Amino acid sequence: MFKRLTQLGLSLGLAVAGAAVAHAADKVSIVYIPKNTGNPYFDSLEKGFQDGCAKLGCTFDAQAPATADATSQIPFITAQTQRGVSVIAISPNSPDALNQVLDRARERGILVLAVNGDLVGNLQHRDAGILPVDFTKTGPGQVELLGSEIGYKGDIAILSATTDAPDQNTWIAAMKDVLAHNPKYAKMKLLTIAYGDDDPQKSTTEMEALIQKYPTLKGVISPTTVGVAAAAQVIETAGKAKQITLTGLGTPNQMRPFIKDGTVHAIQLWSPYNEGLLTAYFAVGVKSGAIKNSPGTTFEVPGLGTVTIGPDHIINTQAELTTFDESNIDKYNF
Amino acid sequence: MTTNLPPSASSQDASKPLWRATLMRPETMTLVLLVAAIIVGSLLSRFFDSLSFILESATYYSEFSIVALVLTLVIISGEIDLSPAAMMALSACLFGSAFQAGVPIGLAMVISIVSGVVMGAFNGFMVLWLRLPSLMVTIGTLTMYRGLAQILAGDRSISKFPTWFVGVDYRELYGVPIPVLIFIFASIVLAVVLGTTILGRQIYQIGTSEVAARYAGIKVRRIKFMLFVSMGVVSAICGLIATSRLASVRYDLASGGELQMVLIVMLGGTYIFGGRGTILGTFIASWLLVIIATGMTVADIPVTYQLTVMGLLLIVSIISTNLIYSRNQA
Amino acid sequence: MTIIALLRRREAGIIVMIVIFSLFVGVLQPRFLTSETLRIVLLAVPLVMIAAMGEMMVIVARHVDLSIGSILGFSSIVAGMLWRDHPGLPVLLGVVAALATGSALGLVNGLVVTIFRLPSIIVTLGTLSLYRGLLFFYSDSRQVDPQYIPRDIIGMSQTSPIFGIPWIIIVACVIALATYFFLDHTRLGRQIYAIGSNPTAAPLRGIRAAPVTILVFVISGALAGVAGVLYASRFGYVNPGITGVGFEFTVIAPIVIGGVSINGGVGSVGGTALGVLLLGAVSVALPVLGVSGFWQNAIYGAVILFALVIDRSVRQGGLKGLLARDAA
Amino acid sequence: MSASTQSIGGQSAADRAILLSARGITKQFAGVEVLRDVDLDLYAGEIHALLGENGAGKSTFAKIVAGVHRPSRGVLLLNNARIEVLSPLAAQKLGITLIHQEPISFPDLSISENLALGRDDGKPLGRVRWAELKREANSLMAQLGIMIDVTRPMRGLSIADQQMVEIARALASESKLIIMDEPTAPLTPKEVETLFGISRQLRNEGRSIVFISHRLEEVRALCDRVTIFRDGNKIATEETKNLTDAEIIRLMIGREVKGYIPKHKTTVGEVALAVEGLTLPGRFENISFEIRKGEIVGLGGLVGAGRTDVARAIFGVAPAASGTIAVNGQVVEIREPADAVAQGLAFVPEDRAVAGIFRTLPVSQNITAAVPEMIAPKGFIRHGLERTIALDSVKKMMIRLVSPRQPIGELSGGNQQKAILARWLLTDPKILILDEPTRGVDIGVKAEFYEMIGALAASGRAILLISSELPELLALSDRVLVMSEGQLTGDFARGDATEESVMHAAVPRRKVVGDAQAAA
Repeated sequence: MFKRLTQLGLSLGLAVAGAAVAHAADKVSIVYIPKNTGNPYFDSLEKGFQDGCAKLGCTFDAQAPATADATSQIPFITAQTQRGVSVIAISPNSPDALNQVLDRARERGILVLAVNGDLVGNLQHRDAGILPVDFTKTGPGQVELLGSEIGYKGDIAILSATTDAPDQNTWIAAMKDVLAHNPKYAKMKLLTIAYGDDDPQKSTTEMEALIQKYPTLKGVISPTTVGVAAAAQVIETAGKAKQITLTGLGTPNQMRPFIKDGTVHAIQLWSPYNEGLLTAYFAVGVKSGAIKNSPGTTFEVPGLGTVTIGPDHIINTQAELTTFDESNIDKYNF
Repeated sequence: MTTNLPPSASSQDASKPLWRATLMRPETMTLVLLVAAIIVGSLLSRFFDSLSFILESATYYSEFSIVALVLTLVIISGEIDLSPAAMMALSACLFGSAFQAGVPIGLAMVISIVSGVVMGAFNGFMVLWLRLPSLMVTIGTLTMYRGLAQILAGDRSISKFPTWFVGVDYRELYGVPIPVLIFIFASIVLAVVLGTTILGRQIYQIGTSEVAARYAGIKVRRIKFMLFVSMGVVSAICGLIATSRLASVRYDLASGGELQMVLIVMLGGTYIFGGRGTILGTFIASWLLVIIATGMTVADIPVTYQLTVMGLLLIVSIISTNLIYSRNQA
Repeated sequence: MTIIALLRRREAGIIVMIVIFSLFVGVLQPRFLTSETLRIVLLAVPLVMIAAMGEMMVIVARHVDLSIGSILGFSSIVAGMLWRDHPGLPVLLGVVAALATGSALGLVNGLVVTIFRLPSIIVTLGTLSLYRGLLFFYSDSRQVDPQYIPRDIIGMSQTSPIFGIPWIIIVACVIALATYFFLDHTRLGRQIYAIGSNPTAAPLRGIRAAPVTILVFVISGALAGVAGVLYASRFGYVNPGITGVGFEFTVIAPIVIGGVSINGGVGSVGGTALGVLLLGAVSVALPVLGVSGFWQNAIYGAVILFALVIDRSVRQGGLKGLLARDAA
Repeated sequence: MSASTQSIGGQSAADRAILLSARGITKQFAGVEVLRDVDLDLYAGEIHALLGENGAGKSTFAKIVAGVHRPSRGVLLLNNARIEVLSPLAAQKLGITLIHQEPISFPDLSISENLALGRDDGKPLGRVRWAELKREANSLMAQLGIMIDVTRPMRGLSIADQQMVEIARALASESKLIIMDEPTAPLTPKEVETLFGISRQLRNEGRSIVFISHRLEEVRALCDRVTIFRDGNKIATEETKNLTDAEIIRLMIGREVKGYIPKHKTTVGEVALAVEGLTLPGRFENISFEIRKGEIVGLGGLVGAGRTDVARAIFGVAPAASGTIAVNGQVVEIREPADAVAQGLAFVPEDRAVAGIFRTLPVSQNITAAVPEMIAPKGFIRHGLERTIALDSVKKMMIRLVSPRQPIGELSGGNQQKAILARWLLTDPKILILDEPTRGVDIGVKAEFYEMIGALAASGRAILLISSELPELLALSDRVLVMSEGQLTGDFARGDATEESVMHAAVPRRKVVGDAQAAA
């Protein structure tokens, strides 16, 4: 009895999904699920999606959970699967917890894309990963920026997000590597890595502790938007801008006051807007059959030029990090 | 001054027609809400009317719903336990860490359930032997258990469990996912316990007047202790279900779940001051929550509305339950 | 039982604990015992201190307000959005708006609790979620970026009117002193204690419990609103999903350790303030010691439980009485 | 009787200024009239006793005057001006103070603050002047002859001390009318004498005192006039000296006393319950006694003497720290009531509303609460069986109700008490402890209880009867034990127990008994 009802429901759901797919030729529907709501970074990313879809004629919607815990995205994926959208783009909160629910979406013919962060260790559960830059270059890029500001000499520390964040760990590993092996950075000494959990309060106390514990501290890299903002605030409050140089990954809007008042000289990031834009182009292309989702394929995105699908279906929006300083920061609004 | 009514004054009350007595029950209100939610849900989104979808969505809430069933008994007995979500996290993290450390998975499961017993017993000890209010105790232990899970597992997520363990929510029997089946089964068992056994009867009596229950020779402390331990065990089991469903575990498992569990119980018409409430109410309320949450999600209603609706529902349900019961008592 | 006698004077006990703890940390990490640490601790506590003053009144009146984290978030967003969307208006208007928002939300708590005679812990658990939801709704889930927070507000954490003490510390001290005066030296303040000590008898002494209880919730909300402004000052931006989340435990833990009884009627401003300082020192010391921040939650939980047990044993006349059989 | 009493009491009614008049005061609770058309005049400068049985309406009347309750009908006149007493605070402002039967205390606040609370009508943000409070409190306590640190919290004070604080509060209030609802119950004779002295002094200052008490000798010693209530009606107001005790009692209960308690025949068997050296520090010390099968042992004493504590210790509610309890010659360990029930004990508690009934649950559940195995032979409750058992008890005990499904809270006190007794009879107890079994029970039903208690003893059960009503205690008991300040101070055989001998044993020994007699 139940089974028959279930089948009935299933066929109904499929019929609806089928209808949606049938329309896909002229109207692809994309839904984006960011880590959590209220995060300005993702607001900017969504903007890229919207503009892309405006040009391409796809429909776009973003659905964010309230909190960034591991399970909070699951009901959203299921619901969108049920709605029969054609593309689910997601910035995963957990690299492990989503496998099954994403597989189920893919079984229904939905294109699943990891955006901004990948399902590290579970790459087979998504169709492609759209990452802003080549993450192997992020770490060295940050070290170079800080080095150039402190004359490649002095004690430095890293203020990261969580110990378990895969991207952070990739970057930090690359930083350690380049600090150890590149003679250019031989006089820069990494003292410690602190974790602020992407929580303003905790990042603040961790940063204060760094300053206090290491009087010789000359530079701090904080490759996380929450961390770098908190660290800048601490430096400003403590009046230590002359002694300690801060850099990291931060959004222009978040960092603008600090860069303008000289607390921070430069930060880096990529364009989240471009991530959204690229994902929209890629998704519509794959759905319409114009782009073959296999490594080595190239395609054009207006404004971004030619993009190549890399190994493991990873696509980068840009080659290098963008550096924001006093000269250019007012050109960006995200 | 005592305000006892002579028998004659209350005769209308006792002879109130059955339909009115039934209508005035909080559970009826919950059922009406459920029907309304289904109708509204269907109107809001054409994607809503699929049973398999609803059942699949129900698995996401089944762990909280199962715990809410036991929590119903705890609240009827006049206590409360706000720590089950944290107990789920700590026991699941223990399970994950043990498994990762090479402990056979069966033994790891036993460890997690034993940890549930220990945590529940600790709550019970603090409340029953040290005579501290359960609300404050479990607010303390909810923070502490969650913190211990964090210390134990850090912020990494533990995964790579064997395939047979993973994905309990995708195993079905008669088209119904296993966690939902467990929930239905647990509802029936607990409804029988609460409604037809002496234990159930005594839980109501304790909740109505703990002192009178003790004077009547009911082993109040033993029953309450058992309830607290059951909370621990059931939380541990639900922690395992969640781990299986997510194929991984992290310290933030089920975070904020205490609010949802209390919400389910309150929504089901259980009286916050104890002595009244039914498993049926909690059962209906569980489905109501599933329908509301999935209905809103599938209709693309932003999460901000969902938080608002949940909070509002909690407050409205305690107010109305309270009004219904205080009117009946007048 | 000299220990018990000492603990009776909870303030003395906490001072001893602060000294012992500081010395302990100082031995492990000599750099901890500097004026710089003092500055960091003092900068870290005003937020908690101010909210704790309101929450303490609520607890003295035998209630609890779990929604202050959401109220703090809401107030700071309201202020932040005012600053962002109407840059021409005076900065002070944002502060007033935060106060008004906090008071209004506190008023709702108070009204629901008193009119329907419901346990405040459940009601505020509901409004904790409700207010957070409304806050997302009101802010359109957008954070207020640092560039929109007025410099005067940011400056409160940095500039000082006197002796190099930053404004936020002065604000916290003034509020603590005002609370002390209010609770200990006005009739209304004493009525709060009376209500918490014996709620049923209060009306027989002509104390109108309902309005006083509502007032207490309003004060708690208003102070959470002030804390919201200080949040913007200290962290430089406000985010609907982050600001104030989990703040209730950060506030309740030092209150209970400060000797405020959750059974109502007992508690002092001094004890609460010292409790805030102690836990503030702990939270600053953990990263200095290199202890993972993961310990913080467990420590807070243990502190709440420990304070409950101490409170009970003091009432029972020593630890011996603690396990004595129920005489109910 | 002192001279001053006579001189003031001796004036004729016409000369006296009337302080307060009640006209047609009626009060209903949930549709039941508990006070009916009461007219009463209080003179300025008199001490006026209100007498009546429990539930006669005297406390309700007092509470209406003091603004705790509002009358359903009727008016109050103060100095011939109509007043509306809307709240206790309003009463205070009109100069009316009520000292409650159970002292009101804010345990966490200091004595001085308890004295001050509610007496000021200043602004809410007005300052509390601590030094002034302390000075005032010290002088008040000195007036009452009590040496105590007024800055200590109320928590931990004895009931008597709390009562004295209440009295001090009334003194300080400058009230024209002070109503004392059974103020002497917890007090020692010496404290009673202090209170009386102060009361007379207040009267001489022209203030009025309403004195509610059950103790006729106190009324006689102190009061100028008495008003007697019965069943919510005012029966009579008379000068005290014009009434004999017998007349007062007749007016209170509406018929002659003699013969209303049935004679009880005793056939005493073996020892059923033996208590040896039972001690709970601070409550009672070294209590030893035994009860035989078929015997009713009465336990008398003043309120707070430790009688209930002993009963609760025997039943395991709050077990004793040391000493033994033997049932049928076997020493047993009773750690909680469940153990006591297993040993064949039963306990009808004094505080029925809290410790007896499950107010919102059906009568049937209340009756079967102690016998789960009887209604659920295989673990599952058989509702038919439960109903049969409950109805059987209802019939046997003549419990008046509409349906066994009715919540027990809807029954009258007497019927509730019958249901509690029925609950225990289902367990077939060998030993029954009855703590004030007839409190709050109508006179007519009381007689039924007396018969039942007699019958229970006759069927070979051992009964420990705690009662504050001396006639009841004396008439029912085969033996009367008396407690005072936690000690057993008297053990009288049926013939030797008289009101005088029992009261003599009940009055604390350390105090000079002569004081109390001299006062009377």
